[in-house]
Parts: sequence; structure tokens; C-alpha cells
Amino acid sequence: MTTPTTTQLDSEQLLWMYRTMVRIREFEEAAGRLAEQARIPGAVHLYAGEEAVAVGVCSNLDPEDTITSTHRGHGHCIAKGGDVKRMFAELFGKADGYCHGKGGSMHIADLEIGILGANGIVGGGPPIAVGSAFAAKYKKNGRVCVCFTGDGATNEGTWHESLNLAALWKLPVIFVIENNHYGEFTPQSGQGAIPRLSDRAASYGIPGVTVDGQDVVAVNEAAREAIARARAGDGPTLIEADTYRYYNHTGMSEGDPRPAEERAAWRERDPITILRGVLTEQAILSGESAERVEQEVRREIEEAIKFGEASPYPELSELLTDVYTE
Amino acid sequence: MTTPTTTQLDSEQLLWMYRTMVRIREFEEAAGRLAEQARIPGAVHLYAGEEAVAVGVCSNLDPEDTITSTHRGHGHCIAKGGDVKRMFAELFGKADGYCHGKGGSMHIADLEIGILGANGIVGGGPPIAVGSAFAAKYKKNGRVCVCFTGDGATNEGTWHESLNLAALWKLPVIFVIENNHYGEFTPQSGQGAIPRLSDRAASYGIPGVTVDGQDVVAVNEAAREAIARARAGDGPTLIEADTYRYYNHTGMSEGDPRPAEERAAWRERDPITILRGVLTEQAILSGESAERVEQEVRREIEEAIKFGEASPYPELSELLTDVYTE
Amino acid sequence: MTTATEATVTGQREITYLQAINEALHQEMERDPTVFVAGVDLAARGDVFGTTRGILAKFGSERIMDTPISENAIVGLAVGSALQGLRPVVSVMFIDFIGVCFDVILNQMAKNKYMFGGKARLPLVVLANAGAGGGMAAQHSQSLEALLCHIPGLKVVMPSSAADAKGLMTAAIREDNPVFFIQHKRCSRMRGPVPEGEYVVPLGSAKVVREGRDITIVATAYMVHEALAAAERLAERGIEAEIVDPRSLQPLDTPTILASVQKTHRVLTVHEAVQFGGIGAEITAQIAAEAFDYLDAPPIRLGGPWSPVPYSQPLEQEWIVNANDIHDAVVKLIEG
Amino acid sequence: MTTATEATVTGQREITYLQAINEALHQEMERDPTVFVAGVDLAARGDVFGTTRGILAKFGSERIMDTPISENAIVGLAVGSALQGLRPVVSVMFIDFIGVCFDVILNQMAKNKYMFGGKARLPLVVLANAGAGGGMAAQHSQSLEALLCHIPGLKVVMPSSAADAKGLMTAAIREDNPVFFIQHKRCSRMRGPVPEGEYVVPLGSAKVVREGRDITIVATAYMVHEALAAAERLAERGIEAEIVDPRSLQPLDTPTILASVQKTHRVLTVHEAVQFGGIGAEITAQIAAEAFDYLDAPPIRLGGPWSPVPYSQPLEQEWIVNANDIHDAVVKLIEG
Ligand SMILES: Cc1ncc(C[n+]2csc(CCOP(=O)(O)OP(=O)(O)O)c2C)c(N)n1
Ligand SMILES: Cc1ncc(C[n+]2csc(CCOP(=O)(O)OP(=O)(O)O)c2C)c(N)n1
Ligand SMILES: [Mg+2]
Ligand SMILES: [Mg+2]
Repeated sequence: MTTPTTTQLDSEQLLWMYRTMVRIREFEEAAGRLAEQARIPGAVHLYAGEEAVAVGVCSNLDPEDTITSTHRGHGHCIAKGGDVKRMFAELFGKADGYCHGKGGSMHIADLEIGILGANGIVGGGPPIAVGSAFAAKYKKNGRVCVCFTGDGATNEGTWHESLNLAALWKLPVIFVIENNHYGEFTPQSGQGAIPRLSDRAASYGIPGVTVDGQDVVAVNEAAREAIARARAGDGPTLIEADTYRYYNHTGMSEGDPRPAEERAAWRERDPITILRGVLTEQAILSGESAERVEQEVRREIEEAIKFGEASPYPELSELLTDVYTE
Repeated sequence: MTTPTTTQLDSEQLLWMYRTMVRIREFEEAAGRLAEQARIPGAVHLYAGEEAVAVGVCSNLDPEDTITSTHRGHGHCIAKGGDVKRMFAELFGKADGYCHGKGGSMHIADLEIGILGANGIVGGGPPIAVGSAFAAKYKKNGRVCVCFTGDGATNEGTWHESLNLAALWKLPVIFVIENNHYGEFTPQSGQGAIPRLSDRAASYGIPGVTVDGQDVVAVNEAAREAIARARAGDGPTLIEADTYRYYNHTGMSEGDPRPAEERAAWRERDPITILRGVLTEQAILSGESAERVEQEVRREIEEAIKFGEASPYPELSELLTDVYTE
Repeated sequence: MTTATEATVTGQREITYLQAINEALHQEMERDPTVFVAGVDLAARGDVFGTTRGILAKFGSERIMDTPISENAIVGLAVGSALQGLRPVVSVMFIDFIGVCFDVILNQMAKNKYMFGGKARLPLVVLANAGAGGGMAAQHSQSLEALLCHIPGLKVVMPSSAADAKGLMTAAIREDNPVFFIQHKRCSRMRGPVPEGEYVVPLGSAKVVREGRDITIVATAYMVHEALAAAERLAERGIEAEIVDPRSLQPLDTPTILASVQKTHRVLTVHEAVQFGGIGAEITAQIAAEAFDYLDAPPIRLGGPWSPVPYSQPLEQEWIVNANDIHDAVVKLIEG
Repeated sequence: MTTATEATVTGQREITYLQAINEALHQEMERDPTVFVAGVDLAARGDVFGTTRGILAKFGSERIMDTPISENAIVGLAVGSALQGLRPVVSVMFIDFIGVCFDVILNQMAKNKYMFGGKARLPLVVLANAGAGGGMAAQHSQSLEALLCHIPGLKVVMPSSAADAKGLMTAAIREDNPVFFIQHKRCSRMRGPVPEGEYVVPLGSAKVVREGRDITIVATAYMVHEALAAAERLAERGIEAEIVDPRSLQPLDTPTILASVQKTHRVLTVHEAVQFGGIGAEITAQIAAEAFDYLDAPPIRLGGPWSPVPYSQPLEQEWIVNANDIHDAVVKLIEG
């Protein structure tokens, strides 16, 4: 494990990263509780534990850059600048939600800030990412697209086709594998025969790197390089970020088959704690201000939940709108 | 280019290879002519030029071993022991055809000798090959399955999913890429960013080799090793055979966009001529006997065409049979 | 063990629809060593829906396998191994996911036998979970049976009761052709009497779930229960609805449906799937063509409206056809 | 340039259906720089069917691209770039190949807008070639429009004439929603008058191709021509058939169809696709529900029989519905 460095990142950026990771964590734990209390329906896939990946990557993106996300998409949305109020409203299925309540957890999108949607289909995002990156190339606007997927998704055919086409056309897209070592309840060893998924980059003639996904600075650096490459017209990069989800595949406390020691070991390498350590060491953040950030975020999340819960349901007359653009 | 060796192959096997390659060539050129004369309908994708691949691989297989084939499937069928009479009858759409005329060129199958069907869908074969290899493992009968595809097919998602699952479960399947450097009219350089498709084996943790696909002995050896590995329970191998098709994507003489010099250079390395050279040098085949083989095969093909053409069409009452097993 | 028939259902111990499926799987795996099971989280987890619980412990990891998330490979596994004499049961989890492996279904599984001139046998079962109602949104709530029913070579069943779930699963596994076994989310925990021993409901046999003289309601999967609820209320009004559950949509038991319509002279078809192009269209068209002279009123349909399934609970409830809709449609048809 | 209307078609110079599509592509690419084209062999080859000939030479390799054989990536390219404001036209070649990329169609393209609460716009066109008749066998001869028509969020057109091919292609490219443009193999070389300038046939507008008083024949794609041939022979017998070509199957112009049936009191729907679950079932069901009182005879259907498309020429000819079948079905219905 490399020691986190903070090269090229100023305090403001680092503090933004810290706050954003805390925001994701608080959002997820609150969402998990709401789901357990059956105050929100459907399935929530929590990103807690993996915050450094979304934040490390998205800290390099502008609002006009795009991302495609997954079923485990809240973290990507928040890291890309999503509004937690509208996210909670969406989880509650309310009119002020990002999708007017029509999409829910697995479909949150905000096209205005480049979030092309969470996706309930494993491997659903990569083909769309290819299209978005193509549009950037076509319009020569210097934009990139980041395609987040899980490790399990790399065994879907769509993933392979997307990397191949993107590599061939040198599209400005970065494929980020959040390797949390499980697809649902099956460990990575039951999903494929190789340990390092970044090795798959060789099939497409593109660079592949594995990065410590608990270290937001390391993720930021790997992504920065990949994004620069993409913006320069040199095509895609495959980044595998080693990480872990703290909760079960869906929800929080349903029986989790993963070994207790494994879970504990990863908790030892909590991405927020790691960043806090660095920031404290570098005197960017005092223990007190860290606490304040956490309190502020907690309040923000509480308010967002209130906002979401108080928002009205969509009118029944909206059932059949939005199927087509008129 | 390595000099062909004949290690481990006795004269009988070599002569079988020679005759089988000639049989494929004659079959294909005859089929191409019949198609041009509109005596057979639909599309024929000719294997001429690629004979060493099917023959080199299938020379290692028993009738109980299986293969999955492609739209360019006649060569595989003949190499696996298919009956040219029933093949021509099928091309004519006749009742004595392999599929009673219901399948045609792209669907010829002979389950009794392990031919699980040509396939009109690029990438259609690999998932089926996985299933067939799984059955061998399940039944512990020592059988293997060979999955032939083109180079273009390796960009279909099904190919990726199939290699991954086969590698993970160490299934007895050999994936053979017939790299003829084109998918329809688009060169390999327009299909993906890497020159050596065998490099894709690394994505699945299996061995990948590239072999001279014009040298039937080299193909035989690479396949022999892979098949032994598979039979021993050590899982799949990816073999890329470099080769070339002599005619256009479909049919014979429709405008072929490939450079004339390229075509001429590959004709210089004709797989039949290469094997004849070796056999002559080793005094296994005299010029005279080579000629005799060719004459015999030509007669065989002529008779097969007569047989096929003379065979009756299926009864109209058969239109709705064979949809289900009753 | 002898196989029970439909007459023996009443009076049996009650288990859930899911338990019934599970029991059929256990019994068929016991009976036939060529039956195996594979799919995402089917083995160690026993399926996220619980369909395959206990199978790993009982039959071991050679007979039930977890797979990567690679539906083309999973369904291809079924096709290739069926061609080689096994009887695979594989899962695509949600029926919504047939999209990621649709070629294997449409162009391989369904057509191999015909294209090969009849020589292939494809005894295989694909499990798929369907239906809305749990806030799972547009990609996890569909009822896509109509897509499968339009493909010659496939068979499609959609049980509504625990007994039918067991009987159709047994029949599907014994069938020599590809069968899609569609389980409905909202039926999963419903209980009903189910024979303990082997039990077969033949594919292609509809069931008259309730007798009545005034109108035939052809309802599928969970809609059978909504139709039953509607029928109770209609009875209070003096309208006696006959409810026919096709159970098997491909092949479809048209004679049973026609016989009912010829008796009642009116018909409503109901399914949860989107109405446009749903199986109700086919059933209605068959009735209109073949029982035209018996019809005293236009044959009508109810099905999902023309949109993806919404997430928001009130919208989702509005989207799904329910007993009220059925009741009102029948009243309007009969009383004008 | 002003856009021509339907009235201006007759008297125009004649070109083929394929040339008409090609002309629309050229004109729309000229008109709108956000329109681009991609697919297997579309650029250098101009498409194996010839649809895109001349486009590379005229617009260059930034506007038309050959792709690897990766339909998920090709159709994903359309979805993702449409979301970002482009107007892609992509090809899956044969409609049979929708299977390999069906999730992108079913769960992404069709649902993004709704799932996102309306914020997405997906102006994209997917070209697909359909139909039997050339000995291309089971995996290259299907008519799969019914699968697409059951999916809310998609639009589907299926022109039968050169003018409609141009007009619908223009409309499809200008449309802000995903449109499947299904060209029929056997229509490709048919010639007809086509306006030279921009020409739009609105999506969702059926066309009365022949007027008649005795029966309405609703026919799609190549079946329009078979129906016309049948109508000639029926006329000799004194039966005047009215032929309605829906042209656009999703949305479907039900009013035009109903108006015709209300006039003729009889209806036959005809399509090449397999009859069970085909679009004819939906059309028939709508007619049966909404024009029941106008019907003097059962509404009947013709469609492909329940099997994959066979290769052998006599079998394939037997499989495809033709003018004789139409003629005989009408005579039987009217004369008993
Ligand atoms: C095509 C498809 N197959 C299966 C599923 C069910 N499913 C949802 S999440 C998931 C696991 C995904 O694993 P991974 O990609 O590693 O992401 P993670 O959940 O670990 O973040 C599965 C199998 C799905 N949603 N889509
Ligand atoms: C899914 C699918 N996409 C496209 C096609 C059309 N097609 C038929 S053959 C072919 C080229 C295949 O190239 P390759 O795999 O290299 O095989 P080759 O023809 O060179 O032997 C294509 C694109 C198809 N049959 N199936
Ligand atoms: Mg994972
Ligand atoms: Mg090739």
C-alpha cells in the first residue's frame, strides 16, 4: 500500500473531497435506515465504504463531463454534484425527486450536470458511456465520460463490446471498475478466473491500472491521468479501484454471507478515516472542524430527508407523461 | 514462419488431412458456383483458403467430441466428418439434407457426429459451446468441445461471457479464432485496437496462442495440446489461427474490396499446397497420388451435387413439424 | 412414487408458491440425475427469491452452480448442455433481464430444433421473476411474457397458485422443449394446498378457477387473484363471472377459453403486462375470430397502460390493473 | 426547401425504395449536422443492403462510421449520443439481430426518458431489415416488429412503398424519440414516385392504399403488395377490398383503421410475422372492442404459421402469406 500523497490537490479540493465522502456515507446510512423502516420502497444498494472511488474520480470532472452509473449509484450522483434533497425526494417517490418519483434509487439521473443515470441492469451503463463519449468527440468539446461499473459487471458482454469500440475509436471515456470483490452474494473468485480486472485492458490495447480504492487521493491521481489522456484524444483507460461495501448487497442488515474478519479488515481501512488522517497530519483539517463537517452534513441529510418526505407525490395524471418527447 | 513438422502424425493421418482439405476446397468452389448460378438460394460463406484450420483442429477430435460452427461453416462440418452428399442436399433445400432442407448453409448440423450447428448469428456459437463442454464435464465422459469463430466475432459480448465462464469452471472447450483479418468488408484494424487476438486469453486466465493457420500441421499441434489440456481437466485454451478467405464475404465474385496484392500474397501460402509440399518431401505422397486424390474428391463432389439436386424437396406437410419435440 | 393429478389438490397441506417450486425442483432432481441448476446466486444463496433454497446442501455443487453475471453464458449453458442430453434449469432472475441474453433465446434455443431438421432435443427450463408492485421500478417490474409467446419453439408458463407452480415446474422439467417458467413476485408468498408427492400440471391446460354464467374473465398470474376479488364483488351485484387461468400461455389452451366464452357470451382478458401487444390481444383476436357468433358484447381487455412501470408508490399502484378496474370494466360492459 | 406533402407524390420521378431511404438520409444529413450514421459496413461499403451508399463520399468519415460487430456498443452509441444532443442513425442490419442488443433497446433506449422523469431526449433511428423470401433461413428472415411494438417508449415504422420509405425516414430522423425503421427485403427494389425535395410522412398516420366497400384489409410492409394483388382478383369476383397500410405500427393510427372497418363491416389483418402474438392480434382486438357493432363477420387474421422460417424454397414459399391466401380468406369470409 502506498502512502497517500496530496500532490496537485489544494486544501479546498481536499476539503471538498472530505465533505463529499462524509455526505455519501451519511446519505447511505440514512437511506439504509429508511429502507429498513420501509419508509422507502424497492431496493437500495448502499455505497458506504466505497466513497473514495466516486469522489476521487469525480473530483476531476466538470459539470459538463458525464458519468454513467450503476444500481449502486447514490455515491456517483453525490460526487458528481447531485442534490441530496432531490435524491431523497426521489427515494420517497416524490414529485420533487430527480425523476419526479418515476425512477427511484436505481434510475436517478441529472442530465444537467452530466449524470446519465443509475442503471438497474448490470452492464447497462457501458454502451451508453460509449455514446456519450462519442458525442464529445463528435462535437469536439473536450468533454469526457466516466463509466462506473462493479467488478461483476465486467463479465457482461456489453462491457467488453463497449471497451472495444471505445478503444478502437479512441473515445474520451474512462472505465472505472469498483472492485468490491462481490457481485451480489458471490465472491469475485466465483465470477472469473483472474484476480486483477485491470489486466483486461490488454484485450483492447488501452492502459489498465489498479488503484487503492480506499485512498481518495490515489484514486484522484489515477483518474486525473486517465482523464487527461482522454481529453487529449488518446482514448480510454481502464481503472480498477479495490474497495469494499460495508453493508449487504441490498439494504443494511439482511444476512451478510461475507466473512466477519474480512469485513472488519476493510473497516480498518475506512476511506473517510484515511483521508481524515492525511488532512489532520497536514493540518488542513483539525479534529474540531472534521466534527463540524460531519455535523453540518448530518443536518443537511436530515433536512434533505424532511424535504423529500414532505414533497408531494406526483399527480396520478403524470402516469402517462414522459414516455415520449412531444 | 516455422517449417511445418509432422511429429506425432502418421502418414494415414496426414493423408486424411490432405484429402479433407481438398474436399473442403472442392466443396466450396462448387458451392460458390452453384450459388452464382442461382441453383442454390440464400447466402453461402465460403471457407476456401482456411481449410488448414478446421482440418488441423478436427484431426484431433473423435466423433463424440463436439464443435460449434459459424456462418462460414462448411469446412468445419467436412473436417468433423460431415457427409458432403447430405450437405449439398441441404444447400439445395432438399429432404435428404442434414436439416431436411429446413436449415440451409448457415444451419447445417449433425448431432450424431458432434456438429452442434453452423450459426447465422455472429457470436452465436460460444454460449452453446460452453453448454456442450459443461455437459462433458457433468457426465465425466472425457469429451471436449471446439468453438470456432471468426475474428470479428470476438467483439461480440457473447464471446467474452463464454470465455469467462469456461475459464472459471475449467470447462473442456477450445476457442478457435479463425482470424481471416476481415469481418464482412471491414478489416481487422476497423474492428479492434489490438493485432493479436490471442492476447485476449489473459482476460480469462487461460493460455492463448497464435498459430499459422495455413499450416495444417502447426494447427494440429496447437490444437492437440489444447485438447489434451481440456481433457485433463485444465480448462480452455484460446487459439488464434492466422488465415485468409479466398473469396468474398459471401459468394465468389461480387466486388471484393480487399487489396489485390494482399489476396495474391495469401494465395502464395495456400494451405493445400503447403501440405502437399511437406508430403512430397517426406515421400508420403507422390505427385501422381496427389492428382488421384484430387480427382477422386472432384468425383465425390460431383456425385454429391447430383445426389443433392436429385433429392426431393421436403413435403409441404413438413412445414410445421420439428418446431417441438413431441 | 405415482404422480398426483389435479383432482388430488384440495385437502393437501398448504405451502407457499415459492416452496412449491422449490419442492418440485427437489423432487425432479432426485428423480432424474440429468437435471441440474445454474444461475446468479442460486447455489450458496438459494436464489435471491428463495426458489432454490436447500438444493446445494442436498445435491452438492455438481448439481447446482452459482455463475458469473453473464446471462448469455448462463442461457447458452442451458442450450448447449440440453443439446447434449442434460436437463438444465437456469435462471435469468428478473424477466426484465431477458434483454441481455435475448439472442440465445430467440435465435438459438427457440430455433435450433427446427433449423437442424428436428434432430435436436432441448429439454430446458428458464426461471424468470415477473411483475410490479414492490417499488422496483421500470427495469425490475415488467411482465414480458408476450415477447416470448411470439417465438415459435418456446413454451411459456405463468402459474398463479402454489399447486400450479409445483405442477407446472414438474411438467416443465420433464418437457423435452424449452420452457420459460415465469413466477410472479406477488404470488410468491401466497399459500395453497399442494400435493406432497410428484405432481404434474400438463403444459397447455387452462383451468377454470371460478365458474360463472355472465362473463368469462381470462386472467393470468397475479391477475387471477385480482379477478377473484372482483368476482366476489360482482356476485353481490348478481353478476357471476367465470374465471379462466390459462396457466400456460404457449401453448395456449384455446378450447377451454372458447368453451367458457360460448357459455357466458362475454369476455374480458386481464394481464399485468402492457395492454398493447400483450397476450390479451392474441386471446381476444382468437375469440373474436372463433366465437364471434357467441359474443353478446365486444370482447374487452385490461392490461398495463402505455408506459414503463413507475417507481413512486401511488403511480405504481395506479399503473397495475386491479380488482376495481376489473369490476368496473365488467359492470360497464354488462350494465352499460 | 419546403417539405412536400403526401398529395405531391403522384407524378414524381420514380426511384426504388432503397434509393428513397438513401435520399432521405442524404437530405437530412445535409440539413442537420447533428445527424450521423454508424453500423457494420455502413460507411465504406454503403451497407450490405445499399442503404447508405454515397454517404461516406459526401459527408466523410466523421459523419458515417463502420463499427466492429458489437451491436450493444452500436445501439448504445445511439442512446448515449442522443442523450447528449446528437441524432444518430444506427443499423442492426437484420432485424433478427435485435436479440444480441435487446437490453439496450428494451431497458435503456425505451425507458430512459420515463425513468429519468422526462428529462432525456432520445432522437435516434435504428435501421433494421426484415422479411423472408430469399432463402436466408430462420435467423435472417424474421419480421419481429411485434416485439418492439409492445415496448412503451419506442416508435416503429414499416414502409411498403418508396415514397413512404423516404417520408418515414425523414420523419424518423426528425423525431425526438427512438424510432425503429424496418425496411422489408422484398420492397427494397420496388420503384415508385417519390418527391425529390424533403418529404415527410408523419409517424402514426396510416394510409388507405386502395378504396373498397366490402372488406378492410389491414396489411403491413410487403403484404400491402400481396393484398393489392389479391384485391385485383377479388374485384373480378365483385368484391371490393379496401386496403389500409398502417405504415407506422407504434403509434398505430387506430382511427383510420376503425373508420375503414365502420365503412366495410369486415376486416382481415395480414402480416408476414408469425400470426400468434403479431401486430394483427392487437389491431384485431382493438377493432373487436371498438367497432364490434359494425362488424358483420368475425374479424380474421393472416400471419406466418407457427414455425421458424424454413430455408427450402417450397417450404419458405408455403410459409409466407401471399395473395392467394388473402384472396381465399376473403372469399371464405364473405361467401362462406
Ligand atoms: C443484467 C443483470 N443481471 C443481474 C442483475 C442482478 N444484480 C443486481 S446487482 C448485481 C451484482 C452486481 O455486481 P457488481 O457489478 O460487482 O456490483 P456491486 O453490486 O458489487 O457494486 C446483480 C447480479 C441485474 N441487475 N442485471
Ligand atoms: C449478430 C450478428 N451481427 C452481424 C451479422 C452479419 N455478419 C455475418 S458474417 C459477419 C462477419 C463476421 O466476421 P468474422 O467473425 O471475422 O467471420 P468471417 O466471416 O470473417 O469468417 C457479419 C458482420 C450477423 N450474422 N450476426
Ligand atoms: Mg461488486
Ligand atoms: Mg473474419
